Amino acid sequence: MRLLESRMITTDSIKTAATKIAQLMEESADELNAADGLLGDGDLGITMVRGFREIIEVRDSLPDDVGMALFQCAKAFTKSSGSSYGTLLATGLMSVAKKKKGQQEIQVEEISALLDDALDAMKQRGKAELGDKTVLDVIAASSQAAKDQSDGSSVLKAINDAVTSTIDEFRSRQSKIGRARIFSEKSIGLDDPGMLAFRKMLEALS
Amino acid sequence: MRLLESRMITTDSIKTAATKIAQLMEESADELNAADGLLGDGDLGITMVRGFREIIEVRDSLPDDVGMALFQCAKAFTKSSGSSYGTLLATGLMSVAKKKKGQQEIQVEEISALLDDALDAMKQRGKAELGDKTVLDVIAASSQAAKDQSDGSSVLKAINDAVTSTIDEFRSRQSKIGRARIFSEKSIGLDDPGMLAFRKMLEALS
Amino acid sequence: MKKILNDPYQYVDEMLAGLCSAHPELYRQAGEAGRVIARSEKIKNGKVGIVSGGGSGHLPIFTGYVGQGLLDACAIGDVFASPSVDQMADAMREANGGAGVLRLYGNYGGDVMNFDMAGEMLEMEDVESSTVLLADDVASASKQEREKRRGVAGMVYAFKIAGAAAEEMNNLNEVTRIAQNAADACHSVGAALTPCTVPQAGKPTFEISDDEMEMGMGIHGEPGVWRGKIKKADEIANEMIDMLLADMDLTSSSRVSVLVNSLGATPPEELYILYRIVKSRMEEVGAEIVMPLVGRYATSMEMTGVSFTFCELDSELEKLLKAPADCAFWKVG
Amino acid sequence: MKKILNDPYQYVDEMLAGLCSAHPELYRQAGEAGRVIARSEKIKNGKVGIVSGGGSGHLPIFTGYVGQGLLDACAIGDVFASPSVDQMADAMREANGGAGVLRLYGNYGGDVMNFDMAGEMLEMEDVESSTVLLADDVASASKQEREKRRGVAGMVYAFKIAGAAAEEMNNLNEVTRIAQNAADACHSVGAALTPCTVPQAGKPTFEISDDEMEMGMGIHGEPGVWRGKIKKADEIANEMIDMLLADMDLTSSSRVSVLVNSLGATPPEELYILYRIVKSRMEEVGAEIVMPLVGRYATSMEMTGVSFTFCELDSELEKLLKAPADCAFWKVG
Ligand SMILES: Nc1ncnc2c1ncn2[C@@H]1O[C@H](COP(=O)(O)OP(=O)(O)O)[C@@H](O)[C@H]1O
Ligand SMILES: Nc1ncnc2c1ncn2[C@@H]1O[C@H](COP(=O)(O)OP(=O)(O)O)[C@@H](O)[C@H]1O
Ligand SMILES: [Mg+2]
Ligand SMILES: [Mg+2]
Ligand SMILES: [Mg+2]
Ligand SMILES: [Mg+2]
Repeated sequence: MRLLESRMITTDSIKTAATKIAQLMEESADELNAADGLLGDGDLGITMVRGFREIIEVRDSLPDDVGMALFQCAKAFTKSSGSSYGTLLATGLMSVAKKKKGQQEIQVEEISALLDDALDAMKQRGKAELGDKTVLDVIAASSQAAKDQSDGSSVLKAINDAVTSTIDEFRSRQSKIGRARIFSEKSIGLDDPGMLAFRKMLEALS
Repeated sequence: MRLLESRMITTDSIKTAATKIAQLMEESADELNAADGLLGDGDLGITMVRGFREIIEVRDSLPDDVGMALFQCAKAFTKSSGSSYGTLLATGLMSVAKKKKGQQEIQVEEISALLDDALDAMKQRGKAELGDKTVLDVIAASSQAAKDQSDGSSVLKAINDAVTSTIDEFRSRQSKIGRARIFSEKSIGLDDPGMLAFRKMLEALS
Repeated sequence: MKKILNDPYQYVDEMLAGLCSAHPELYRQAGEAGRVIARSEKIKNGKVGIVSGGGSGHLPIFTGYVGQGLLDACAIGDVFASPSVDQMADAMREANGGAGVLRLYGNYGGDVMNFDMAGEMLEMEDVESSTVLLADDVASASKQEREKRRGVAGMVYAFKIAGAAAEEMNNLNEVTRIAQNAADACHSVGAALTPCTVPQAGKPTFEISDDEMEMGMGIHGEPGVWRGKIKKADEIANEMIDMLLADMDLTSSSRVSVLVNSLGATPPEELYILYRIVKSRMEEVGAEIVMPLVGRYATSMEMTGVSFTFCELDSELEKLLKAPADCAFWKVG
Repeated sequence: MKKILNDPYQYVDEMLAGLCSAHPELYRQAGEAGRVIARSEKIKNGKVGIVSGGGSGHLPIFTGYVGQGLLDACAIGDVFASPSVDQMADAMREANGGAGVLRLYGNYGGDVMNFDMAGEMLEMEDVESSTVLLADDVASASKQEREKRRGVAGMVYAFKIAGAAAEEMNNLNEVTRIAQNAADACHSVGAALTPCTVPQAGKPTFEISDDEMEMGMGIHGEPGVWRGKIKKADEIANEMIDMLLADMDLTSSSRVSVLVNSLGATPPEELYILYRIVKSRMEEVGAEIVMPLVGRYATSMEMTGVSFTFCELDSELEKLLKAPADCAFWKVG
């Protein structure tokens, strides 16, 4: 896998990653819809499928400027749906894009800081806090896990492990944001669908 | 009973009759509502009660002109309700009123012809025919029975008998007019509520 | 079919009180029992008066359409019941500006009897009057027996057109002729998915299962043409349009106003879905749609369902349809 | 809760197509996916644009209020779902007359995220913009946490007042200030008796038994204050009014517009029954009712229920509320 095997991320690795994630999302749509359906409106699978289809549309024309490439992806993702998750992901991508504009690569060492940037932007966008049992919590864990890593495959494994243990850790807690908030009690014992979708994306890259 | 014991009807006999009918209607409201409810909107008892209450309101000021007295009764009856039966009865009364305007008495011998007048007016008002299983059929029978009668109590008995046998005769037939028409099939075996209300009025006079 | 009410027997009187207190600049309660709604201002001298009347539960029909360029007064019965003769006579008195009164209402036995009788009473008071009946529901009788048809949403057009004709100070003969033309121009059909509840009865007007609809049903739940599984919107629209077109002789030079009307609960979203088909079928015929109306113009409280009315216009009717009108439920111009 | 539709996934697009084909002189479909409704005419140069947006299923809200003296454009999501960022950005582009754009919509998480993001996108295109959120549902959070409240029927007032301010060629700062004043002036509460059905879900949004109601419920079925036996109309009205008055500081010199709004199926008859109580309670307070609105202004398709909105007016707001406006669902002046 070219994305993180080596020590840097380029537009080429973004193209490959997008292709793999898009494929796994098509296969996982029902699973994610079902997870979202337990607490929300059951559209998370559709959101992911449509979002990545839009990215695939622009894939071949992504520029070498890795910042601009991510910016195009973010814009593509917002096209399809009005769901929170799509907008949040796009917000995260956009913040990274701004940081990396004009450059052709992202170093593995930068990942943790970039995830922190994304996290800040997403917090501001969604007005949620860490601990609310949302995708933010797995991104925070990812940033932590990526710290001091310098190798592509080890950083991916570290993030993967961190995400899985965060999901396990949050299972027994209550959701405090989004649609799930209305059914706050019901959310105990259930995984946050946004966290699951994040892990799915990592899974496609492993 | 002063109405038909003697050989003529005066405003005085109208007053007495109205009082008696009004009283029986109060007692029979539920019965008539129920009969109407089987095929229609179940308001016939209310219609009769309210209509005669209005007549009682004007009773003491009814003029000696028997035509004008009947006219006042007709007008009073239309005040209370919008139901078909009230309007039809008022129509019949009005046509008799017009004929007798300026006179102080109705002879028993005139009853049959006056009923025919009422019948014609009611046919025109309601656009129904004889045989449609409505109050018209008992009025036609009453007119027939009153023919060649010249004594107050015998004419009442003749009418009463004719009405009862008409009700019996029509029981197995279908309603062809009014709300009951919609449930035409269902009307077989049931008495027409308008016929029953007519007999109730006669009953009060017997 | 849940309702928000107090004493069911006060439903109509409370409704009228609320209507008049919300819009005192438009409506005035009149008549001995308050069961007449008249325009807030007295009728202009020499203007033909237009009255209507019928049961409650159909807002904006009938009461709501009292207003400038529309009705002058209206007699209101209990829910789905005829007003009394007296109330109708009072409405006619309110609408009497010395130039005669047109009685314009739906073809229902009780209403006809009572309005005829009210007309006779007013005749004794030297008020000239005429009658035009709406009998636009094509599902209620064949074209040959048109005069037996029920009056439904076509009333909206008749009120609007006759109201404008009276506002232009035409005489009673003219207003009557024009109103009759408007009534004759209207062809309607409805389909119901749920009943509604008459407050005093306290139970639904009819029963129908969760997956069924009834085509051609009347606005009080009178039997229709068929009852069966709910069809798709486009099928329902096409079937209703077929019935209406079969009853009319539209050509590529026809001009038609169409009313896509909710019976109450059906939301405008669904009316617009249906409107697509009306529009495309009219394009097929080549007829021109003029001033389409989409909304709740003639209802049965919280009944779910729709009706279509096609009103074929000549130049006189079209001009009057587009003339200004103003009431709490409908403003034109 | 029976619906007239075709493919549930086409519900919104068919509705929009019908809306624009019925009223081409008012509405125009725009945006890449047709999910933007703009006024038929391009925005006047130099006029501040007003956009709104939100889920479908609330007609006339949001889309219906595109029109003169109201909104310039609107982004439309699926039923009860937020429009996408792109659709919102497209709506803003339609509403851009070079003088900036006000985003005026309800306080729902997804909508806020998307509109904020759309605003940032337009910033990159050098379009200045601002946001005013409606957060008028007093049942959804305490007065101390007003910014957390849901936006409901108060939008009607905000659209009307901000639209009039923009029509008068005020600048973006002024329009934003006035819109914020209008939003702050609105206090709403609703009560629901039945749910409605989101087409794509195919089942009611919540369950409630035949003799129950829920006080304070949100327009998508969000939990309310209590659920229990249906009360009498006058009790319901009084309880809702109590909540609103407790949230406001009305005095005998206050001027208030009141909106007695049906959530969909509840007929105007019942709104007028409720209006009586609003009127008499305002008389008790001594506050003057200005331009009362009674009808279906903000709905949830075929949901049964009502909402009250009280909008306290200063002279600026009152003048703008009464200014002319024109759309398919509401004409003023
Ligand atoms: N305000 C928010 N802040 C952070 N994450 C959020 C927020 N709202 C939703 N999410 C995340 O998005 C997921 C739901 O996404 P999605 O199905 O797109 O939401 P919806 O359909 O309600 O708009 C949640 O599981 C959660 O992880
Ligand atoms: N058009 C008509 N012609 C003659 N009689 C009629 C007509 N319509 C109704 N009736 C009589 O009136 C009775 C029903 O009266 P009522 O309950 O007042 O009617 P509704 O409530 O339907 O207006 C019927 O049983 C029938 O005898
Ligand atoms: Mg979701
Ligand atoms: Mg969603
Ligand atoms: Mg009856
Ligand atoms: Mg009756």
